[in-house]
This record gives sequence, structure tokens and C-alpha cells, in this order.
Amino acid sequence: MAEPPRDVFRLRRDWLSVQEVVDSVSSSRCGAVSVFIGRTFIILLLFLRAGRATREDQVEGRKVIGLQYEAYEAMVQSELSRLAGALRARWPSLLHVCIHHRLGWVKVGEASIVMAISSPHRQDCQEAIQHAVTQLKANAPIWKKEVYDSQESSWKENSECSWSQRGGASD
Amino acid sequence: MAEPPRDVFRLRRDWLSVQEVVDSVSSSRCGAVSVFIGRTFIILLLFLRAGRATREDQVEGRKVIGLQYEAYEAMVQSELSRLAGALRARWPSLLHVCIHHRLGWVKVGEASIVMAISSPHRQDCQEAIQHAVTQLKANAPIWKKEVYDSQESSWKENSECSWSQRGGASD
Amino acid sequence: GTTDGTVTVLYFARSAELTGLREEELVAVPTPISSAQVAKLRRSDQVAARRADGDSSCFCRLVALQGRVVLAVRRQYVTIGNQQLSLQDGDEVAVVPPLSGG
Amino acid sequence: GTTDGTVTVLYFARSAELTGLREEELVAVPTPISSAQVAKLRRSDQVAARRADGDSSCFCRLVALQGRVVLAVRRQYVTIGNQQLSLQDGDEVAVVPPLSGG
Repeated sequence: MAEPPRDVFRLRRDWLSVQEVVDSVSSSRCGAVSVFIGRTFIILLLFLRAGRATREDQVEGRKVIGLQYEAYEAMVQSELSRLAGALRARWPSLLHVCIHHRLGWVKVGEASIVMAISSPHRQDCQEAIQHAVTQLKANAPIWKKEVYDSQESSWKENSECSWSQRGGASD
Repeated sequence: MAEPPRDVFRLRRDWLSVQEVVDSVSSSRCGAVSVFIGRTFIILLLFLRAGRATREDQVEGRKVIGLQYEAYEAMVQSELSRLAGALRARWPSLLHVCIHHRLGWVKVGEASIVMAISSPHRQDCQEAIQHAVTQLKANAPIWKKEVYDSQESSWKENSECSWSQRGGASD
Repeated sequence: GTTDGTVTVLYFARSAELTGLREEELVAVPTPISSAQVAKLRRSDQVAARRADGDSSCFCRLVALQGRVVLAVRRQYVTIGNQQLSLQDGDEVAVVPPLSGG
Repeated sequence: GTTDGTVTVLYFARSAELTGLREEELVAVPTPISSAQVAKLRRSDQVAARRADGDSSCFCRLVALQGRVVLAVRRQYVTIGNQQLSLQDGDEVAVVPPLSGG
């Protein structure tokens, strides 16, 4: 009668459904579900226009209009399996783990990641999800480029990634 | 242009929608949403039938078929407002807080509470939601009775509640 | 002195089951009054006690809560003890068994 | 020795933009080989370098990553250095710029 633990990982090009992710980890054996939703938010970058006099510094804003995601898809699956295994070793009570991550174009305000973990008691899944998000950012081969209304774009780097410029910092 | 922080608390007699709670805290200014979902799970209570010989201990199971919730509704609102204020004092970056809690009869497997908190960076809302669940269990005047398939029932006590039998223990 | 009007006492969960009441109105409540005395003011128990044999113990039914109960006076928790309270007409006092929300 | 068949090199994000490639096939790759040498094997750069003036530096394009890059060999991360790898026919090697998932 024991329900086998499920690990569900999906890379999706369409809108992520929080309800679908929650349903994937639901179980009548689990009293708690922790969910994390990562979204793009608007950053207003202020910069000085080169060549202007300091007294009249021209401040311009550029706005993130969306994100472009790509992934090494096969390796995402193997890294997330490894991650789930490490979570279960540290929190043996965890039942199901589900992670949906967007690929391709993601508009500002849309979720790029939805993760849910279920466990009988809330402390385990709450601790596990914090660790899981950090580990995913450190190890899942997924990249995002911020695209601005100025037509510019820039590849982002997670501080959790050990070989990033910000590597080793905690976010 | 600044979006004013929202605190949304609802006591509901019908099914809780995770999506609705998440939508309540959504903002283009927030990179992270943490969600906590509390559900009833099946507990099999094993007990010895009184008066039987120890060699043939009769083990019986009784199953939780559902929960009956009630609340001091007006005070729930004031306690949750106080809780949200304390969260914002400790994590000033929090944007919106939304808590939906069930009242009345809740079947096994249905969510009894869905809470979501949004913030620009994930660490703040993840820490805040753990604290918020603990504080809600300690202070929100809500009660639940477990109802068993044997027709018996029993009022539960949160270990987080300082005047419970288990008071002061951490869950 | 005593309050001019009524004080409403609310019962929840196990305290409602034990008293058989959700709510009752008390009149002419002494004020100031300690929270321990407020906890003994419940009219239903006073009536029951009078009807039986004049037993002055008013805590007969809620004794099953074994001290695991607090009050909420004007929606603020108050532990049962010597703390002095000023009750006013229209005040709401709840008898609050251990919480189990979430 | 060298591998009998092909090794596939995959590029992502900034490494794909810098090389202009998503993927290329390498033949007769020396094995064993250090991860630092693997990082220099990219045919596109070799071709570009030969075409220019025989410059033996194959790291010309990815230099913009300023060392902030690792490899994934058979879907396992490998830092670029002296570590010896045995590559085999069909192996997949990815050039992995800093991650930004989540």
C-alpha cells in the first residue's frame, strides 16, 4: 500500500500551472506541501549615458521585457534526479518532488519555475525546498538571458553557481 | 507607482484554490513567491483493545476521515494582521501576504490552509513563510477536531500553542 | 463597581462542547476584575451550580481543560491569573482552548 | 591513441553565441586527454585559426568567458584543468557557461 516516491521534472515552453505541480506531489499521506515559484520581476537599471557632462547626467531606464531560457535538457534530467536523491538522503520523510521549469521566451510576471515538495510534516518540506532551489540554481544546466526594452540583452549568472563571476556568494 | 503591500486573509467553507492564493500575491515587482499548503493526511492509530491478553493483543486501526474546523473569526483577522505586521518588520522586502484557511468540514486530502508570500528575492519569502506558519499555529484562534471512521473524534492541539499540553515544543 | 451593560462570553471548540454553549451574555460584571475571576463568571455554570446544591465551584465543566485555556478579552489573549481587567459594556470575552489551526 | 568514432561538443547560451555553434562533431580525439586540452579541441576555432594565420590559440572566441566555464563530459561537470579523461566514441562534451536557471 506504500505510495512510491515520485520525482517529476518537466521543461516546458508554455505557461506553468501551480495547481498541476501541487497535484503532482499530492498524497493522502502528506500533511504539508511547500511550493516555490520563481518569477521575473521588473528591474529598472539606471546608467549614465556615456559622454555627457556630469552636471547633466542623463539617467536612462531600461526595463526587462522578458527572459529567454535554454537548457541542456538531458543533463537537466540527470542533475535533478541527483538533486532529488540528495534531498531524500537528507530528509528521508520527503514524499514527492515536482519541478517544472520554463524554456524559451518568458514574459515578465510569468513564473519561470514552480517547485513543490510534499512530506508528512511541514518542517521537512520547507527546509528541503529552500535547499532544492539553491542546488538547482547551482547545478541545473539552464541559462537565462534578460531582454530589455532597449533591444539589448544579457546572460545572467546565478551566484549559487561555483564558476560564475559571483560564484560562492550566497543570494 | 509603488504597489502598496496587500494582506489578504480569508476563512472559507469551500475548497481552497492554490492558484487564487498565488494570484493574490503576484506582482511584477516580485521575483519569488513561497507557498505553503497544509493538508490532512491519514493517520493510522494503533491501540490495544482493553482487557485482552497481552499474547493476543488485538490491534485495531482507526482512520481519520476528515477534520472539522472552527474559528473565532473576527479575532483571526486581527491576529493575522498582527502577524503580517510582525513579518514586515522582520523582512521589510516582503510584498504581499495571502492566507486562506478552511472552516467547517474538510475531507482527508484537501488543503486546510494555503499561504503565499511574495518578495523580490526568494530568501526573504522562504524564511518568512516558515515563521508565518509557526506563528499562525501559535496564535490564530482556529480549532480542528479529527473525526475517525469509528465515529470518534478528538480536538487537536498545536505544539506551537503556548497553552497546549504540548506547548513550547517545536513541531 | 460593575459594568453598566452586558459582556458577551464566547466559547469555542472544547470549551463550547464542555459548556454546551457558543455564547452567553453577562450583566453587571464587577470591574476591575482579575482574569481568574472572569474565568469563573460564566452564567451557565453558576445556574447549574445553584440548581444542583449551591456548589460555589463554577469551574466544574471546564475543569476538563485542566488549565490549558486562556481568555481573549477584546480579542487580545490574557492568561488566567491575577491580572486586573477593566471590562466595559459591550466587551467580548472568549474562553480559548489550545489552538489547532494550520 | 585516439577515439574510433566521434565526440559531440555542445554549446549553450554564451558559449553558443561566441562560437556561433550549437553543436559540432569531432573525430579522432586523442585519449586519454586532459580537460584543458578538451576545451581547446573545438573544430570551429581550429578552422578559424587556420584560416587566419595558423594561430595555434584555439581559445580565441571563448576567451570572453574569462575562465568562467566548465565542461560537462557524459553529463558530469568537469572543471577545466589537468584532470585526465578517457573519451569514447559517442561521448557528449558540453561547454558550460555560468548557470542561471531558477
